[in-house]
Amino acid sequence: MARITAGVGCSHVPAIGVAMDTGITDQPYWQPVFKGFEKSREWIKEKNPDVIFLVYNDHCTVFDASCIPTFALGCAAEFAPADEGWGPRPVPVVKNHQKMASHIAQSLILDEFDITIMNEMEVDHGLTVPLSVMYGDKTPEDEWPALVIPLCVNVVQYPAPTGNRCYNLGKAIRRAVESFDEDLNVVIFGTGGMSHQLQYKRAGLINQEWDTAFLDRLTSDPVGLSQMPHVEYLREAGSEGVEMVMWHVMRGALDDDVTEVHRHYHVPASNTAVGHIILENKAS
Amino acid sequence: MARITAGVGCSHVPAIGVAMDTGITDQPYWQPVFKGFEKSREWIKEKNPDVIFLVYNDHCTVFDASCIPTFALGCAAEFAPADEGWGPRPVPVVKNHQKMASHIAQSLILDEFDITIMNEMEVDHGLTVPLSVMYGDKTPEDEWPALVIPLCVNVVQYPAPTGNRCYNLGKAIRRAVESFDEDLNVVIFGTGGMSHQLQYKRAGLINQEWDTAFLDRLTSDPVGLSQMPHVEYLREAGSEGVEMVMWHVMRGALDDDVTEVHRHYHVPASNTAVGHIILENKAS
Amino acid sequence: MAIKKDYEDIPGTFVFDADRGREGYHLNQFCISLRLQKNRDAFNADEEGYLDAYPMTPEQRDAVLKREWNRLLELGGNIYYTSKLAANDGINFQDLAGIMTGMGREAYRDMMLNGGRSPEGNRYQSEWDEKETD
Amino acid sequence: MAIKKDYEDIPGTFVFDADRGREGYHLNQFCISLRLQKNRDAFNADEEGYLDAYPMTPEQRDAVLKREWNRLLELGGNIYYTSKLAANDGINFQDLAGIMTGMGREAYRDMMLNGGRSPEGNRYQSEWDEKETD
Ligand SMILES: [Fe+3]
Ligand SMILES: [Fe+3]
Repeated sequence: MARITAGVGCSHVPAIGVAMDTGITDQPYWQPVFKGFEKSREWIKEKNPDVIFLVYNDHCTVFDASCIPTFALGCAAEFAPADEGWGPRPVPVVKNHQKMASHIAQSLILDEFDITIMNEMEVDHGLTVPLSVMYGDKTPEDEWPALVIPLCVNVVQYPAPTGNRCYNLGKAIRRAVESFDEDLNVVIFGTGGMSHQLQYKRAGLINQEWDTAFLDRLTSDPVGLSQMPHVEYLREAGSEGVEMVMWHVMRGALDDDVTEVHRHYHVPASNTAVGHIILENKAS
Repeated sequence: MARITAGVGCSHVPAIGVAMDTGITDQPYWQPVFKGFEKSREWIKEKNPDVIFLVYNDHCTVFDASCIPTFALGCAAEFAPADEGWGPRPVPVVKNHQKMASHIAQSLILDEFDITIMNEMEVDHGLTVPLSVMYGDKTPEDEWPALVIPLCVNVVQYPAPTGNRCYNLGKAIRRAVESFDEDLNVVIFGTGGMSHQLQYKRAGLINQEWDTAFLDRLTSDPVGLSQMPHVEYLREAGSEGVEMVMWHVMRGALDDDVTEVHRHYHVPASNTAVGHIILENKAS
Repeated sequence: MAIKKDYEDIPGTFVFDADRGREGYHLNQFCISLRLQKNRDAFNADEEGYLDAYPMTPEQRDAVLKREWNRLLELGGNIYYTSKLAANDGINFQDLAGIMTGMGREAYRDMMLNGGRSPEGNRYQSEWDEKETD
Repeated sequence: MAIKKDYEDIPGTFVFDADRGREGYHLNQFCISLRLQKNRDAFNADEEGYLDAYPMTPEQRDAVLKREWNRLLELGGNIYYTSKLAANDGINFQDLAGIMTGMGREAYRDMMLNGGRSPEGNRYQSEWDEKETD
């Protein structure tokens, strides 16, 4: 039986990818950002997941405004890094566990989540940056050490799915994973955030107090946290801070009781507060 | 306030469209098919809905296998008839109530239905044939008498959404319609079916007894009917009979108590049993 | 797989699930491309050349070229896709069913006019197996 | 509309809802087309000609040609789309924010290095209105 053993929350700031791709991670600006991922890289090497279920959002790269799925599950054999306007990131193609992905799709739909199945898809920084920060530098000739099942969530066109829906989707993903017969160690990633606003006159908003409370409540009060209305994200964490709803998918897929094994928080990376957490199921 | 006043269940057999488009509806083969819609045409002229919320499925025409949404809501300004392999049907372009459509999309997502928003979309016979049978012959120069909000449901790639999910979606659509401020008379269509199998060695399966019970239970036992598992549709009503799940969306959007004001059932149209029902809310 | 395929004992029927969808992906994408006139023209002018753009298996390609309609379904095709190839050849859904059932166009049409294929004896594979050994 | 826009009193912010999405549709579709090199090349060779393919309003078109980044948002653009136009011009997200806030590149970067824009006084439009009348 496959099982989800841990969850990773992680910002996916594109500038972090650019810093890695251009080799400037030891500059004073970037050094503290990457310092906080040193322990994470050891942890994931140790944990060595077979499959990463990666919840992210596309940033109007692969999905244009003609078709906007709320939840799009990647069922293709592989996912190439997309050109986001300055050429594709020089990282490996992402390989899927295709059979498990379509098992999860079937299970989720029968479990009354109205998934869109993607049999062809490229992926943007929302998916590749978390892999880069966790696994370190990889060239297009390398392979990512884990297979990746991508779940792309709409958080650009209002409304994103509610936190409650995301949390319950996490629970349904867990049921789907646990009903897959292969013996696989699965880690789930929730990505995006933390507080940031990229647009207009309020750009640059950072709310460290709010971010810290969010990270705390992932362990102490995940259900309560998932009830937060959209307007609070928008007002308190910036218009792009609503990406944080994706972390509830990750949290919902874990046990009620988890152990926080690592946390990292730093301001700034570009316009953004970088946040990162690793949660393990107590039984694992 | 907008309100849903009635529901129409209706087969959408492509051959019915071809018969109308080629002017052979008075041939002995087709005459009984169209005879049963005479009362329906009077009814809809009388009812004169402002908006039709039309639940249908695409038949691998507009959606290919690369992207398969479970529920895709049409939010574009208009929807052109698609070329399905023999040229587009010579019928009017379908016009949307775009503002109401996007209101419904927002409402459904906040109500935890994971809709895919379509801002560009063509439509196949699944949508245009029910309009043709209800409104009669129309040329591309005419206009459909009502605006149409299309909801496209995946019933081709297994699994379709459950009957229960469809029924509850109907209830959520009703809530969305009733929270739209404009004073509009809305009729909801559920299309597809009845029993039919288009494929392989069991093609031609027709189950009149099952179809009749389905039509009966729409009035007498809609909730029980919505609990039917997929395998019963597939086994009893043919592999393409699973389209009938879309009728539950229509039924869920109506009052618990409805009056059956018209029914029509005929075998065959091409490979298919033609079924049709009109249900009115008692209060309307 | 832990999701039981409770539909596999229906005779003469393929349920187009994820496993079939994966197997038939490029075949089906080829078929749907024929919904546009410019693609139908290109395919009809040079079938082999047109098919080169779709990385299907040799068996699938062969079944396309030979118009083996049942074989296309056995190899992961879905009827809504393969019917686009049939439409290109001027074959409608009813005549395609006449071919796939092995009954032929007239006999199939007559069956439909007489109420269609009864569900009696056509619900379970075991019912078909019995018939064959009769 | 009966869905209350409870987010409209956030200052200096556009929430990209259905109304904005409708208004900005062709503008945003133009912007996303620039994610591909061949489209960037075509646009850079002939901006006016390239824009003719996108039926946006004259105001939107003008704002594109003049690179009026805030105006693009006011006219229904979304930052993830307009950032594709900025990327084409060699402007990254941070420098774009420096322009949109009116602070300029250096002052904006310094604000971020000092912990970013505080939520204090930046949660409600009324707080900004007060500041202006001070
Ligand atoms: Fe993001
Ligand atoms: Fe159909």
